Amino acid sequence: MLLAHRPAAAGLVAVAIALPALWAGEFHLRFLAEILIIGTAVMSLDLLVGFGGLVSLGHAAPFGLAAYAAAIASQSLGGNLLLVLPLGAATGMAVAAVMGAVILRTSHLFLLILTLLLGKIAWEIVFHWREVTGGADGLRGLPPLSLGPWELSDARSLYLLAAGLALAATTAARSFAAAPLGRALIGIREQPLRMTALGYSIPRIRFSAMLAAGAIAGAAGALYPFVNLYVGPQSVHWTLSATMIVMLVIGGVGSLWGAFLGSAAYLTVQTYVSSYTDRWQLFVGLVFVLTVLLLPAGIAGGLRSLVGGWAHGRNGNDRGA
Amino acid sequence: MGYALVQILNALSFSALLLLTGLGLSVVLSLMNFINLAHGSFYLLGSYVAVYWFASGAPWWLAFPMAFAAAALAGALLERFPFRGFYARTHLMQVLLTYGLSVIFADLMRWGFGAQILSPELPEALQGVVFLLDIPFPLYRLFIIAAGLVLGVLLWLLLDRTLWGAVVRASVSDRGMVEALGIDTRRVFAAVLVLSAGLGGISGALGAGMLAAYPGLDEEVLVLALITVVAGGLGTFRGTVAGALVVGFALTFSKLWFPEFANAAAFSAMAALLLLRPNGLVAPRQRQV
Amino acid sequence: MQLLLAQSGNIMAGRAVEFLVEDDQARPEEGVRKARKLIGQNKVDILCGVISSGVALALRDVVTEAKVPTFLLGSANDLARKAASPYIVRPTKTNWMLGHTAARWTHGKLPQARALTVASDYAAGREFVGDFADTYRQLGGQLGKQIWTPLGNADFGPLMTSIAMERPDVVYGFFAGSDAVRFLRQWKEYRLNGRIPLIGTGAFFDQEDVLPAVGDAALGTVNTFQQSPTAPASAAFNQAYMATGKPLPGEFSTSGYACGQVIKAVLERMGGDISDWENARQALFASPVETALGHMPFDPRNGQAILDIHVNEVRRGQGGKMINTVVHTYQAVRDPGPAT
Amino acid sequence: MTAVLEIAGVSKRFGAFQALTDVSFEVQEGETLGLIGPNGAGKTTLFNLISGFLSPDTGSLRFMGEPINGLPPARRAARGLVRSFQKPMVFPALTARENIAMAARQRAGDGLRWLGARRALEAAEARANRLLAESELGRRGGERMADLSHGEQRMVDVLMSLALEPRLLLLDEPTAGLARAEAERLLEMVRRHDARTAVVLIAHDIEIVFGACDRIAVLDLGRVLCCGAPEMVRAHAAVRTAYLGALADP
Repeated sequence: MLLAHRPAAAGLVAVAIALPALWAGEFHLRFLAEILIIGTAVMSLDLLVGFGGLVSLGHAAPFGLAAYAAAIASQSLGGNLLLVLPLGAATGMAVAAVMGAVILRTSHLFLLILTLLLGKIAWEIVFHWREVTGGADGLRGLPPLSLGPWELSDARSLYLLAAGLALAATTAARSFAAAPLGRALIGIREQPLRMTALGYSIPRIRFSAMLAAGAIAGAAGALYPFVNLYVGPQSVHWTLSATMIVMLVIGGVGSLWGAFLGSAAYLTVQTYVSSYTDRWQLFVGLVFVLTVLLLPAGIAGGLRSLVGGWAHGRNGNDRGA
Repeated sequence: MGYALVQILNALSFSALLLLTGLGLSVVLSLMNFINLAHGSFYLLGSYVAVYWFASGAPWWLAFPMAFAAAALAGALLERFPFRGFYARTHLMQVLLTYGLSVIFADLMRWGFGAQILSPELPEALQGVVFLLDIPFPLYRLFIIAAGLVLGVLLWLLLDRTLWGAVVRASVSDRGMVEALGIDTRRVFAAVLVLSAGLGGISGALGAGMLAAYPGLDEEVLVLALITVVAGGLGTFRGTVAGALVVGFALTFSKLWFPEFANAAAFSAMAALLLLRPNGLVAPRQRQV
Repeated sequence: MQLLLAQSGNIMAGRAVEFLVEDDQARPEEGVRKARKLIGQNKVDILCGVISSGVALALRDVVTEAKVPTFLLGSANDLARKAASPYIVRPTKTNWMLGHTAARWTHGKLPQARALTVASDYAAGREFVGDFADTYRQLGGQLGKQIWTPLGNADFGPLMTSIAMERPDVVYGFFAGSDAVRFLRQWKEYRLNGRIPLIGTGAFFDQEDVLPAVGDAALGTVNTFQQSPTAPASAAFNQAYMATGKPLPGEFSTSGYACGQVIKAVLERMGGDISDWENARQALFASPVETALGHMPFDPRNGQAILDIHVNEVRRGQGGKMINTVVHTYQAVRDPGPAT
Repeated sequence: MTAVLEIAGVSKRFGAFQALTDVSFEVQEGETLGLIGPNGAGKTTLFNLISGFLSPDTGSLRFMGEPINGLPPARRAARGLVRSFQKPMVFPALTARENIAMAARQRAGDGLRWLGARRALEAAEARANRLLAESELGRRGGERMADLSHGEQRMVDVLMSLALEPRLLLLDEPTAGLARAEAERLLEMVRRHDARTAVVLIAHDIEIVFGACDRIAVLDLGRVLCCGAPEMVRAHAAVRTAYLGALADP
């Protein structure tokens, strides 16, 4: 839907994806793949935060648990993409369903803390279930991903796979946001009482949003272990959830594609600035605070107002909190 | 019997620490509707001040006012910029701003105080131990319980029983009216934030002997304090007391009963509590329509 | 490590050495990304470091696939067993070496003792305690309760009361970092120091990280460790390290230095060219290297160093400082290695 | 004529405050019932009980002949029991058309649709446009709610309720802050929209209520003082003293 109507944009995206695949080296391609995978998870969080106003501090749970599910399944069944990806999405959805059921009646700070607690519980389970998850050491020695006869273990195919996932997920998220369900989600953020009076069931809307976000995060999580052929408990830890929110805010809440900018900005700072100074966290903090102070709509919002008229006339609904 | 008693005292001492830290957070939340995730930084600052003060040889008890003053000063500066501009913003924006600041402070403190773990040399007076039915219990923990009790009561008296407290509460409910009476509400809010920061600092000074001081502790403490305040029901005094007791006892007894799954058990209990009481233990009455 | 380079003027075996530092933050995902950056972008010849076992294990496949010689300082037993790799050299201990020797020492000193164990509940703690318990049981020792605490435990008070109630004859423990400091301080607060002998893993009483922060709480405790500031091999390094304004060195600084010495040795033996790693490896394993951790031969099966393990007692040194003092040394302790 | 809403013996207490005491009346299909009373008489509380945002301590509520006690508000709205709020409650960041479409989609059962979104969206927009045209707001449909005047927001608010095709419409002061002419236009539009819809109207402007309503119920201190045709209420002695006072008689 995003691309079908905009041949120019489609061309641009295709070129943008193809360029690194042709030129970048092994490390950069893997790095880009990681940015895209994490960015996809952050984008799914944007559905909750930017559209539903549901600030979840436990989004690493569907992402990380899906990563574990995919890794564990691949150990015995091989890294078949057609198995791993649906399994990850299903795990993400299942985790999100549990979380969604728990947070149905809560909101605001309570929701934040409840999702934090759930995320911490998920981490405790992963950390302690050593026989299955490898505990603190994580799981390594995973088989490479494969699709039919092709093995997808080199950096280039991983990158293209991640790009494909990011594109598909963005398209899905956009169609979700534009559909009646997505609009209802905005509705319960803006005026929950009015939505109830209109006959909308707030729990059902929230639950559906959780499921959609969980499925996307899960699909992203399913690919994550195969970038490094490793998965560890850090991918479930609540600090990753917090980092996702930081990425989202830097990139731009409510824009969907800003999530990728945020994940790219954060990971680049983390990877490159930290080579030059120990104070890289100070740097991240400053960037983050300045974003909040000066660019409340994030990089995406900043770009959009720079380009001005270009974005005008677009669907006015995909605007953030 | 003695065993149970000492374990209850253990839980109480941890609860007292949670209470003091949580109160700082809940004061700004209930009175100013402001969420300050940089509160953990005030705590850690207080811890570092105490560590250095105890090592300096100056009268030890002055460490607590010093920690209060240091954190309060930091709070006063932050209040001027950028907190002041965010009182009327949404919770989400407050959370983002203050979380970002806490990341900055964490790294600044790592820079200033180093990455190593510091632990204060407690003054002689607090090093003793009392035997309760033949089981040792550190005097220092009794001191923490007492301090938590005294400071809690003082704070309650200040906010609930003094004119100043009345002004604060009135400023929240009807700012325009209070300003018409010639009171500068901005200064009232500034004072509340300074008080909250100072409380963070003093709880850090008290907690240093128990939790030590090192980079990353700010975040751990913040999460516990947040859970305390939220589990208690946002921002009522009684709620924070209840929250501190619940979290303190849950974390202590889960260690005894389910040692291998202590955290998971404690977190599940708290999540279950929030599930059953979505607005916390002591929920302020609110009208829906 | 940086100290060694400064001492040798950034030259090893006649070759200029460029030293690049990346922070893995003890997080495997980041460690792997950084390693890939060093390999792919900076084209390094050698990787070394990585204290966190989790990161080390995660790196294992990456460096093996990229065929980059790597010196890993993580200590998970698997690094010398299932995860051993021809491209990985391990100039440090495995957890087994310490747990095993601690059990031998304990049983030798207190043959009838009922030993209670307490440790952080994660991979390293499980290995230390597991290896201690296995050896201790084989020697005929009697094991009491096993207590596990979550990693990053805030309050050990309840635990201290439990231990006081159990009244074991000896406690074997493992904690690291903030957990170690809190445990030891509260150990003293609850008056267990002096009443119950405490024996543990070296990192629990690390000379640089832990002892300065706990005052005399650790006095009289015993630990088994490959590193000790009072070991003769460490003397020269101690001096050089303290000359830079640092305190007495602990494990991480000593291991880093020793790791550098091993790299230097292999470079010297190969005339500065290790592009043929297979030969370089053989040259390294052919004879022991003299390091700050002492005489260091390698086990050719898994690239694991065979180390002298010291039994340190924490004693009061000059100026009242607590110092890990060697009271016994188990010579040439060798990890069982990969199952064959 | 059939009764759309039957209220029997409903009471509600908030702590020590008795908000409603033994309230009973019926609303017939197609009828407009005015609900008046001084501030604090319990009018809005009664709306909250009928629409399910509060539940009564005692008494029963029947809608279209079926008991609705305990039914959550959203379910009542889905059955055609629709309310508005004292303040215009709209989605300020969305356009007027989208506000109404949000209601229309829910009515059409497409509210939570993801698949087949386009047809649902287009149908709802068409419905919204028809409603906007009825209200003479047709050209403002593309504006954000925040950019509309207070009167226009009121109008959109009511249109949202109408988009739900209510059997019973509870309007809580829909005319507050409107000029007399505007208010009359708004009520007239409601009446014109569907003659079968029953309307319960709370308004402070007594003239409007007496002009627009078939029957009037008077609440005072949580009790129904009287309920009947406007002339009867106007003549009712208790109402005069309690409420109308000087207004009724010059």
